Amino acid sequence: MSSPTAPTLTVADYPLSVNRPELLRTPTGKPVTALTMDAVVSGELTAEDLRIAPETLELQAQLADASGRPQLAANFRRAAEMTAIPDAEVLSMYNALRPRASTAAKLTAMADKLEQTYGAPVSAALVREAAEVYGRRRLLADDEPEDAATAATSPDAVTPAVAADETAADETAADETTGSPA
Amino acid sequence: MSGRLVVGVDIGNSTTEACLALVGPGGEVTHLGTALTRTTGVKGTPASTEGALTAVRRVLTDAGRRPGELDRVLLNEATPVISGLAMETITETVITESTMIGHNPATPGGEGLGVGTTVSVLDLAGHPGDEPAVVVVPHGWDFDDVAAALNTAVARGVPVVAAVLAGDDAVLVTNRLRQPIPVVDEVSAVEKVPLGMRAAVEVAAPGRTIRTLSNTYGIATVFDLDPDQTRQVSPVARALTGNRSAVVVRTPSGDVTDRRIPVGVLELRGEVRTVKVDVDAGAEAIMDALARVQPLRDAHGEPGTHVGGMLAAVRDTMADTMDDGSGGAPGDIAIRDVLAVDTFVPAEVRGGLAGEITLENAVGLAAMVRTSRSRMAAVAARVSAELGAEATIGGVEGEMAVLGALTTPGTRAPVVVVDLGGGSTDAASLTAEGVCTAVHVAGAGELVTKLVDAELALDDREVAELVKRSPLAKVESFFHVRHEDGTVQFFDQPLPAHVFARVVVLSPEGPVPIGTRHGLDAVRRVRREAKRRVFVVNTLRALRQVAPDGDLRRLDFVVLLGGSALDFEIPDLIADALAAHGVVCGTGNVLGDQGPRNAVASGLVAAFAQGIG
Amino acid sequence: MTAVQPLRAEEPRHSLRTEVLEARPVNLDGFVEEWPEKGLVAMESDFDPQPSVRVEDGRIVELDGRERADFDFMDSFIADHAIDVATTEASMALPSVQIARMLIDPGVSRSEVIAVTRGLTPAKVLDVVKLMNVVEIMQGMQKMRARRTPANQAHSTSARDNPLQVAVDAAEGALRGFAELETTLGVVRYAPLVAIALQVGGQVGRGGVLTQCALEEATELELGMRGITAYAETISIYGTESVFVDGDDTPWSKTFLASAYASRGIKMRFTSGTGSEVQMGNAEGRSMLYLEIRCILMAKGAGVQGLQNGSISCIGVPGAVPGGIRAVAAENLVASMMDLECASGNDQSFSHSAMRRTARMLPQLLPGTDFVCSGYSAVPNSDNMFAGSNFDTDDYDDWNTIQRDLQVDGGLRHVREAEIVAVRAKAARVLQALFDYLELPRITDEEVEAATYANSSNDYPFRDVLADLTGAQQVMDRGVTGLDLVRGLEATGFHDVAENLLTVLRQRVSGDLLQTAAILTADFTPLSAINDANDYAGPGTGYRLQGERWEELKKLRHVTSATNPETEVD
Amino acid sequence: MTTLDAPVERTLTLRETGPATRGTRPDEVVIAVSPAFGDPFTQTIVGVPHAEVLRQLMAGIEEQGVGVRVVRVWNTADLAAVSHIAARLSGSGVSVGMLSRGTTMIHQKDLPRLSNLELFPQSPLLDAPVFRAIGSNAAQYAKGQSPQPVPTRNDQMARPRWQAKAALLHLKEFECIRADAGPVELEVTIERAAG
Repeated sequence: MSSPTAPTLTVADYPLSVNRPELLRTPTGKPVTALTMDAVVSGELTAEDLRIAPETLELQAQLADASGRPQLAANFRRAAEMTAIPDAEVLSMYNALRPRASTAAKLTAMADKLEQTYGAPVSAALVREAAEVYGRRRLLADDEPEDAATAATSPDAVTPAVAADETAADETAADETTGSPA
Repeated sequence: MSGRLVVGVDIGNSTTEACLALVGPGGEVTHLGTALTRTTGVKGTPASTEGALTAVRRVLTDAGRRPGELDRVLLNEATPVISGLAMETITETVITESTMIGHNPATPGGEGLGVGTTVSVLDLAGHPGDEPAVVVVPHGWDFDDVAAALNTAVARGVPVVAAVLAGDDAVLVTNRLRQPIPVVDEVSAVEKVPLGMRAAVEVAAPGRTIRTLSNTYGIATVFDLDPDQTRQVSPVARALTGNRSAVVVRTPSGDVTDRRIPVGVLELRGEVRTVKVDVDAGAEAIMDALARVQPLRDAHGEPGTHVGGMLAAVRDTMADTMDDGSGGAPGDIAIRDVLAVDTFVPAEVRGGLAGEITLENAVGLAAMVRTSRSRMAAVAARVSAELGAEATIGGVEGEMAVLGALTTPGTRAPVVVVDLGGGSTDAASLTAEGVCTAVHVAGAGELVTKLVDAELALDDREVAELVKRSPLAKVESFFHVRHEDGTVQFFDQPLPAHVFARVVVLSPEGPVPIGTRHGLDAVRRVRREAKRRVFVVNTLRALRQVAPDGDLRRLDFVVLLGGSALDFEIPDLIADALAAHGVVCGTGNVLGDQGPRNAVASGLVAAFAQGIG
Repeated sequence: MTAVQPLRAEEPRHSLRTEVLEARPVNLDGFVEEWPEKGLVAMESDFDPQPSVRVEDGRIVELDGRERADFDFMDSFIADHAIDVATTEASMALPSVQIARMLIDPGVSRSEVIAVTRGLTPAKVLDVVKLMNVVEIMQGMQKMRARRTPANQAHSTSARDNPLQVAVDAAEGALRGFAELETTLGVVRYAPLVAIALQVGGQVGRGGVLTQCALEEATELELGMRGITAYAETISIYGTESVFVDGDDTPWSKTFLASAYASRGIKMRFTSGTGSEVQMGNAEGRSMLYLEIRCILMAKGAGVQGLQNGSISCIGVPGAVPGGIRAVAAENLVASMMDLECASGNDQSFSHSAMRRTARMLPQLLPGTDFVCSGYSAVPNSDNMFAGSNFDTDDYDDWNTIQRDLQVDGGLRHVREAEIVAVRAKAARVLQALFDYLELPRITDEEVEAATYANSSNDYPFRDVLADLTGAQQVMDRGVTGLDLVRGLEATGFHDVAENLLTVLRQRVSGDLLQTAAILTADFTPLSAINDANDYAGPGTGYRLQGERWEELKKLRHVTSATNPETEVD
Repeated sequence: MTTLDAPVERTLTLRETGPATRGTRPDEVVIAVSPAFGDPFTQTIVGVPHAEVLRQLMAGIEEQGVGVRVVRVWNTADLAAVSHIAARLSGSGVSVGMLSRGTTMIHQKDLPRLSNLELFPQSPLLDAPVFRAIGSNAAQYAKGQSPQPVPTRNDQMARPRWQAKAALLHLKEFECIRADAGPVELEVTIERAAG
């Protein structure tokens, strides 16, 4: 494991895979140099060994800071927190953040869980902020019944069908004369 | 632990199975697991080694063992068997001079019978007022204009008695006529309808079928035919039977013939005699001929015919497979069994004007070739080299299957097993005295798929395979289906839109729509008939060959094995047929938990243990 | 009634020249008049807001004329995440013309510009780029592009979702120079097989190529998590709140998703583009470019490293209004000004006119962008499941010639047929062996042969679709991962390909590809805006097409030899 | 000569007869048109007259022996919403919804609003025979039959030619929305143009 007081990196350390491989470990604690073909063939490696470790994301966040990209660094820090969350739960949390998918209480509970169960305060703050904005913009689950009949009187009713196709590969021609937007 | 770790490996036609066990010093067997993989190459040839290795490695991994711990790999003496399939259409319906339009448009118009002279709608204005007109309308005419033209003619005094349309407009036109007449539509080659000829158009009420034009004497009445002419039109009437609408035009030399297509001769060489039979004589004649020459030594098809080509191809494949590069003759490669099945294939009528479809007779043929030579020794050598454990030929397939089947709770010798496979159906019997006999007969799951595909005109082997494997249902709404047994199942979540109102196969991955206009009952009938004609017939054929004196009544227990024994209805179809002979029949449950799988592999282990004990 | 009446009114007589012009392909394109009130206008609209910002207590309380209480969620997100509160008032105080001049002034470095742009509001950014003509936009792009070395991205898809075609065309594309390969499906359930094919084919063509499969989020993320794909980009964002909501997302859900990808070590960029909001009827009366600028700032605020923009699938909308293609060039520039990687469009069928198609891409090709095309079709357009690209395989030689004519690097190169045939054959055999190893539906020798020499999906034998779909399901059920692919490649004797793929997977552990504009070179060195930062500072600086690379790009299919004019240079 | 040579011009009159109600006949299909259909727009994006569009849709339904009602949805120009509103008004639960530019959908009341039975998204590729086939299929669904889906066409070059015009038509149609008006029943009259 990299020590908690890892050196603060500078842009000269990038790429880490070339310049600082000794800092890189898998989530299972193996050094990156252990990821060899022999290890693959012998079955020593599992898919878990090919994931990124939270410590590595922190190193990359330092590089992003050092290159003047604070938002990118913040993204990496949220990501470091999220390495602990199982795949399926990550997806369900994402779905819960979609418009009108969750009540305020549900988002608050999700933020609490991020903070308490996963030790993810930065991500929790993002969820709390979403809950606040959704509340103001009427995008919480209670704000709008799903029922299509009432869609007739909602502002949502004057939206084109094309939006619905967004979930199929965004770039494929799903609507109208050509593709759905962007 | 002092036991010996052994693995039995059964290389079958389509799957390779392994059974891992610990055999104690006294021959007591502790089963550690089983595995299943796809057979690589033709069974019994060196190419099948890969699949065997995969199965062994898989069962070892699952049991947490390493190859180094293995004492022995036991392989079955697998005789290479290759089967081939062919389908020959043996009848053909030909319409000459456009005398008949026998297709069944979904929505004809009006009802009743109209008899008159054919006239193009373009010439209707000049049509004499005293002659009943059957109006023929080409492509591109709008329904409003057709109706207007007909109404105008009627107003002028022309007795318009019927119409024949190119487009799908019959109801639209009829709804706009002042006097209703029968109208047949969707006649794609309407320009070939002879004009100026006497013609009859008949449309029945919804849910009913025509009465006059499907009756020989009805046609004779309509056209004033003499007895000789009447004899000639009987195929016309037959072809129109069951239709809701029809058109018959009387032309000087028009005719409908239903002729047999010569598709070649099958030569069956038995131990004592050789018999030639025309394939177009049908399945019954072929199977009769086969019975006369039994046991079959070889079969040949007439060169240049489809059957000849099919049999030669099967033989060549085996020859290539058995060619070990030594330049030696590939042993005795002979067709050892043939199964012929009568079937019907929907085919477009030659000379038809509306893409008429008729069910033509066809014969489906499965042939099986075996060789006297096995190359299992080579497989064993390679398995041994790869795994670093001794590999031996532990027994003959049929005997091993019986031994494995006997691990089914409630069975004992004498017993007969029937292995329902993909290419062949195999039977083996073990008498109380320990004498074992085994036979292979041609035709199994793949032929069923082919019959389903052909008879439903799916032209999609994959859908046919699905139809074979799973029960059907009709999607009656987004929230419920009616199963083929009539029961209804409801769903909380709506079913996918693409299955709405369709007949579906309830595959493990969810409902799959069948691209056919047939109803659920028709699809089910085709499926069950195909299974009956292949598996029931073959089980009886195979059992007769192993039964004492060919008498099924002298069999006690029959255990069904193999992939097709997992089918949801084949075991029942067979059990029903055997019940008539007083035979107890059921699906095997190898080792008490493997179902009809893994019999040979388990049998190999059992045989090895008996050798020790 | 008088005598000779014409039977029908005669049409006015046309000149023969008009007839010739009418027959030109450009007249098959559609053009519309602007309608600024509804947002059907490229970038010059009286209905766009005026720039403004006000900071109180370290918080932006007014943005482009709107008070915080009235912020829609785009305003909120941009104010709280994208704009640098510390510098915004100073940056906003600079006259737009000064910022515009900084963009093209070789004496002002890229980082000096970024120091200003990080504090700009959407309306201010619009105000700046509105001052620039298309040549100035290109000058700006030349300096502001994040990565020094330009690159290109390809689509590799199949009208029949044939994995073999995807693999061999990916291999050929990689060999020709594409740094990234993207695929998508007609039948979505084919995705696992096609994604495997793209990954393996790409690594045969050139080790280190990055691949992605455009699908709905859950499947796309799952394939990425398993290491079957290497990056993702079809994460759409929109410039108005209503359209964003119609797309069933918000800036917060997309930001969360961005972190989810990073948490699995997967490179990712968002997608947006001019015209999407007006096409969906909810532009809220803003110009296309203004709304796109909001998207770009939202992406920056999310902390995603890059953006695919340049109108993308809505290119027909800006393409039909006056100045639309200038606006498209401007949106690419804005992405780069915001220090994001820019995959700059040119990836959708754009015009019937070859001249227009070419002119549309010059503002990206000439200055160079991080990916000149965010999807050059490496299959014939008839096989392009992204509904067709601006360029396809038919255009390879034209593209190479334009690179040579103008001495610019568009990321591709001419490759001799023998090499192409060899790499296609190898990719086909590798996929054949891998499918066998994974017990997936067999690829026959006949298919391998066809794939080696094929142009389009029509040149391949039909595959057993149902068996393929069953196989695809098994890939998901059995939990096949990138590691299994490596193992299979090694076991079937394709050690070099296995090694390539393992090296790409290993990159995930290092996270180097998560940094802005990262690609992998042929020797597997990550190249990003950190270690390959754009250092353009006027003539003679920055990326120059010269040396070995220039020699490579001098080659074409037919070049007469100077030594022996009776022969051609090989 | 056949009618192919000289397309007949027809006029379309759509008269509102009152609020649309839920049908009780199990053998009907409801066609719903969008706010600007017929007035102010008179043709699809590629110039198929609305009179002909409606005539062919209705003919396709009539040929199958199924009844038809036509309604106008006023408060939305979202195809899925238009179609789904119509499906809920339809006695059979099956509807055809269409926008003025020609984009068409077959819907069913039990489906989620954003799903459909068949969708014809590329309005520039829809001509009279396609509209006839759409009507025919909708009627067959209403009868509980399983029609083969109408083949959809695709043209990659529709984007450069039609995308912007589609957006323009869409915006214009939006201007005709009456947010507070419910769906209304229409009496359809299609007549040959004089002369």
